[in-house]
Amino acid sequence: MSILVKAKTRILVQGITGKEATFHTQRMQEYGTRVVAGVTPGKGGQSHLGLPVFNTVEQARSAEAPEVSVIFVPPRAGADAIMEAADAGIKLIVCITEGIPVIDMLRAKAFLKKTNSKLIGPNTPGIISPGKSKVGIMPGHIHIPGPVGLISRSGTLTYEAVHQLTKLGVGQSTAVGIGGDSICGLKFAELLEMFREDLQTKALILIGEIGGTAEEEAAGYLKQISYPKPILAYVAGVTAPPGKRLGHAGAIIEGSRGTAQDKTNCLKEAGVRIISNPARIGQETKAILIN
Amino acid sequence: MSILVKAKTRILVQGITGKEATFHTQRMQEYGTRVVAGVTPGKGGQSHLGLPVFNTVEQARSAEAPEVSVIFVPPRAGADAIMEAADAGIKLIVCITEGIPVIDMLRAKAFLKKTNSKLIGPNTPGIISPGKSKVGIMPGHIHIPGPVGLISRSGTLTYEAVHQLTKLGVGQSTAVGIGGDSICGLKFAELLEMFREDLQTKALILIGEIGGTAEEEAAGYLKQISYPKPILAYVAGVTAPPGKRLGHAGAIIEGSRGTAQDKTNCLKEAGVRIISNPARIGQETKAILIN
Amino acid sequence: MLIQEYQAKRILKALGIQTPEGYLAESPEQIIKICKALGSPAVLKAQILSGGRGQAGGILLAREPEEAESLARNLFGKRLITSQTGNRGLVVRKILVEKALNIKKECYLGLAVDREHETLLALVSREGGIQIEELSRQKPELIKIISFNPDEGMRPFQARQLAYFLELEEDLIKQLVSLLRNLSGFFIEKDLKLLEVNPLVLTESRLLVAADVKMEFDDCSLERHQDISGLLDFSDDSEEEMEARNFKLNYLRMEGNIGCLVNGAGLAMATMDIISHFGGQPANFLDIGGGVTEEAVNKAFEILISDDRVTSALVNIFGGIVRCDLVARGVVNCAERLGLKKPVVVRMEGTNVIEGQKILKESGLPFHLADDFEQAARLVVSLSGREK
Amino acid sequence: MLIQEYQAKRILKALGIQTPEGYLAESPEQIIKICKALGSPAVLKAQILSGGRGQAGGILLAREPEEAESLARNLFGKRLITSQTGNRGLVVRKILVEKALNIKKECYLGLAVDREHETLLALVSREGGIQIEELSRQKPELIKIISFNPDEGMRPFQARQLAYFLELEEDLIKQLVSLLRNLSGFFIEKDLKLLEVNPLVLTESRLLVAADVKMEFDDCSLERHQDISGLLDFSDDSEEEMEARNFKLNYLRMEGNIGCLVNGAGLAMATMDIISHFGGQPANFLDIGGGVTEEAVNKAFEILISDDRVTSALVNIFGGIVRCDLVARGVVNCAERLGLKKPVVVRMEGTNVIEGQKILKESGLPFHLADDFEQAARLVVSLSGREK
Repeated sequence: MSILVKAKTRILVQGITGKEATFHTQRMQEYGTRVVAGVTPGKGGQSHLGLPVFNTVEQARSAEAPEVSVIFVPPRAGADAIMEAADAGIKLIVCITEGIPVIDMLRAKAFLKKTNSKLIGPNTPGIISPGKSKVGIMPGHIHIPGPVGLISRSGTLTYEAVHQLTKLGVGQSTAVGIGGDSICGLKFAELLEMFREDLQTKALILIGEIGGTAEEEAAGYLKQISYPKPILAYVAGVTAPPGKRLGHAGAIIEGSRGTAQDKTNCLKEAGVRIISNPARIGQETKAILIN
Repeated sequence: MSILVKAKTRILVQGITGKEATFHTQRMQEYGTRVVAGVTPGKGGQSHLGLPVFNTVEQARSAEAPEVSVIFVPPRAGADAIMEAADAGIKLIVCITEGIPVIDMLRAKAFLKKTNSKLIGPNTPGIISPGKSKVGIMPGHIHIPGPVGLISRSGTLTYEAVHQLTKLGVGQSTAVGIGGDSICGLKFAELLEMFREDLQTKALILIGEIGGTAEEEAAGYLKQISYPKPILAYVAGVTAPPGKRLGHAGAIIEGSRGTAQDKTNCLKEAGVRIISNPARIGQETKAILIN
Repeated sequence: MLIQEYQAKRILKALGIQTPEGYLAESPEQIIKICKALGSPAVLKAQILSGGRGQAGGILLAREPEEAESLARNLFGKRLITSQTGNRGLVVRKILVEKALNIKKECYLGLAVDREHETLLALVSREGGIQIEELSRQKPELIKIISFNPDEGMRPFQARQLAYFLELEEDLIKQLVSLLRNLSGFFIEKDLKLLEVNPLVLTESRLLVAADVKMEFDDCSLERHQDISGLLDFSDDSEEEMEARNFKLNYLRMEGNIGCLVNGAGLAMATMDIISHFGGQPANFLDIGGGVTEEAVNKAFEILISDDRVTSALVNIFGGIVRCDLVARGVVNCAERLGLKKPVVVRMEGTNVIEGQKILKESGLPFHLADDFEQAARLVVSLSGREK
Repeated sequence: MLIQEYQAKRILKALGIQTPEGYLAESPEQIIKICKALGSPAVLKAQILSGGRGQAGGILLAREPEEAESLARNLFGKRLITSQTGNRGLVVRKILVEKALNIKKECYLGLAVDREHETLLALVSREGGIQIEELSRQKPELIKIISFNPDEGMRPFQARQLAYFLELEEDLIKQLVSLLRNLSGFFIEKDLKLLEVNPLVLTESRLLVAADVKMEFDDCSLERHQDISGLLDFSDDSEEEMEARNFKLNYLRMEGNIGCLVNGAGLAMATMDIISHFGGQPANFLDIGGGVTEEAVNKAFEILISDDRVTSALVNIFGGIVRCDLVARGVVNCAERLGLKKPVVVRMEGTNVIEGQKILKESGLPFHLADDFEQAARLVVSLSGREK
């Protein structure tokens, strides 16, 4: 099993002919991801990386029936690309694009509410179900299949966590980046719900960071239910100064809410095991799995 | 019983201090309708017709807990008044105002979809449950309580039908004007669904007119279910020339769709008894009730 | 409210959308000048508020300025009868003269209010210059429709969906996308009910040109668009229609001989229907509306009884907002002023009916008072002298 | 991106919203001239990009032009340390001089992005000139919040709800309603993240005046608002911060002594956290980002090792989009250029790690190569010489 993407999941790439998209589509293909088509307005009818290119997602959808779309368009076209995918009936949209204006994202999210589509990102490294499918820009080779599910707001920090796990021989079921922006799609709670049902997943790692309330919401969710699997969490930004932005638009501390301290307290109360040393994510997870 | 409004239903009047609103609020009060408050921006704190006036529906709602709001504001403020009522949690909104721009109504309807509020109108005479409550501008004295439910797109034509019934001693459970505009709230099908459950109602009269597809939709609804009560219908506009507007914005014939002929055919197929002489609405209904 | 083609084209031009080079003429003399300036061949387009002008001879091609002039001489003042005008047709008072286009391809582009889905829709077709209803029945595969709402407007991806559907060359797509978003923004901002570009022409020189345009605005919103309400053109209306409009009466001329004066559109239609039901023919639709004044009733009644075609008339009032006594006074005053030379049936019910009937009776005028709707209808038909 | 108060007030003025009469001064000489023109008393407001200026002595009342001048002499060039600036404070380079208002009542008005509900919100308070977070805890009954979305904008009824909540006299309501709709329209059109009018003052002469304004724009959308991006003011930034910005590096000065160079904001924060965890103190946050060039790495490394406070540095790279060899080349080039006088720990993983480590080793420079994250952190802390 695994969540969101499986070996056979059919993937569309929006903005496929761009430089970054080309590079990462090749990496996805090498990994074995089943990429079936691409979209670039104006390049419809061409072939790129052995894949058919379409002018619109709608056309790509009727020709190749992709289930998931991964978006690599420029920031100003990001929200429109998300809406286009949702409008065409793509059920899962993974938006890699970084720097989409906030108000554009508010519009896109309001649009998504009227559809059945789910969004991951934007500003996410994507999703990987190791050994099956990689839909995003993470380095595939550091992953191995196994029992740990990861949900993270950060890119490279997730790679670090996965790397620690893999070095200790602990594999991953699915690793999901929810993205570093202040307005994003699926968050911890929704994904925890999916991992809950996943037979392969035996333990979960949440990687949070300062700013926003995603971790607090996750804690709220966990307090309501009795979650059947152990959860560990690391929240980055204990040392961050208040009121300053640290790269992610989401990483702004708003008053006392949104601090790393607040987040770890909430999660701890909800029964989550807090990891304070980010170099021990792998070890602590392995210890939990053995017990 | 009856539908939508009962004797105890608490009524709010939006735009209460206007000339027409004042006149009709008095008539409603004389009829025994339980009007509890009014709204006119800028007149908050005043008293009008013995009723407290508020600046916003929200304020009126928290002070007087009205369940239904009847709107008498100028056309350009109509859509905003509907949205204000829905936003304040008013469950049933009856919009008497005529001449609201179509695009305003599209906005209001999209807004309503996000709430639990129902709309009757605009450009409707309103709703009356004879002997209990009159929420609108129809002449109350022509109505008597009884077993017939009416749903109509037309004002004076409904009065004519009610008058015929009353003269024959046949009373009405509830008479609802759905309004003559091209974009309106509840239509035949939703109201038929409500009348279906109403114990007082033994037979129904639908009064349609040319233009739009409300009658065709009603026929579609009736074909799907087995409606437990007899339904009669009269559709006005057999003699209307195509492509011309006859007063109601809704009364424009669009190609072959929307003609009186098309509507009566659809209704007939759905088991509705068609009345071709509008002076015989009362007699034909009485005959059905006796059988 | 419809506006004339030349007015709609001026609007498009102001929006930065290409229209054919052309000028408006109100006389044959202007035509020849314009044609010489434009160069030949030229197209003469009768400016009437109706579709189907082509089949009715309202759109003509002229190879030479002289030919244009002689064609125009015939066209000016002519009553064009199209599939939409009714038997009386519409008089041609203005002609739009345009340089003929070198057409490579024709498409259709329409924006409208979608009553059924309560949203706006945009429709494009790969064939243009056609009846779109016809095409949608016969070749639906040539048509693409998308929905958008007035708060959100047309999204860029929706404009792309439409643009790519038309299968034009890639270099025209951006132009088409911006044309679509431009028009949809205008549609919402100015409260249109219908906007059609038909055909949208791709010329041999690879330009996208709006060769014909139809724009209908929402009458209810004209008050907030002074620029649009200034375009109102009533020159096609009959004298009675103009008089009625001045008094805010909703009047429409029909082909029969029985005059009708009713309050409420539904009851007015039912009144026409029942007249037909008993073998009569209504001469008009006339809804005096809810906020009517005595003076307006007076004028409404004048329009009825001054109509030479009318052989009998029916006043049918169900008082609600409208009070019967007010209507009675208006009718009586008019009858006293003009005399009552035709049989008039009056039927009244509802608000202040007793006062109304009293006024009628006390006037001493020979009104035929009817007790109910059916009796009134039967009576006016029998009095019309043309019962089937 | 925040803009200065005087810039925000110019924008409000252009939107037709009343602001106090005032002028910007960049020298004490200008101050006296302005005060004479305005009349006394006047308010001097230090233009720095931070709240809490009042408590920090950045807002001063001057009864006479001469008093204003002497106050201004002290204020110009001063480092104001507010609750939001950190220890270094911000230098006052510009002073806004305004005519003092006759305040009858103060309110608060704010528009913001509501991350939690993924919509926009408008907030008004019956008290103004206050910390709104504080007030919302202590007297929530004085505050009203409504939500609106960018497609729909603020509805008239919502503006009325807010306006009536403030309990101002009826003649001010319309003004307030149009102010609210005006500001919310501007907020959406120009992609703001925050707009506060605090206080919104009702003067004795019954005018509504925006006495102080804060505007924050969305950095991600500046590209489409040339008028706004032209207002960028970097004069408060340190030299390193400016250099970093030029190379699109995300750099932030901290108080410690261990330099950090990391890719990715999350990993960079985790790197600071782990340094603290082992008793060290980070001198900075530095995320080189995903699209970094060799030249930018070179500059980033220069900023680190040129910082006099830095006693040891850590380069922590997890190659994904960023390739380890590119980072290694940037670091080596810089070290060769400037010399390596401080201990530098390098830890690399991920894309092209082998090539990267080879470059570091073959450079012959005395980098401390670490095998993993924890070892790297421990090492750089112990080398920093200030281990707890």
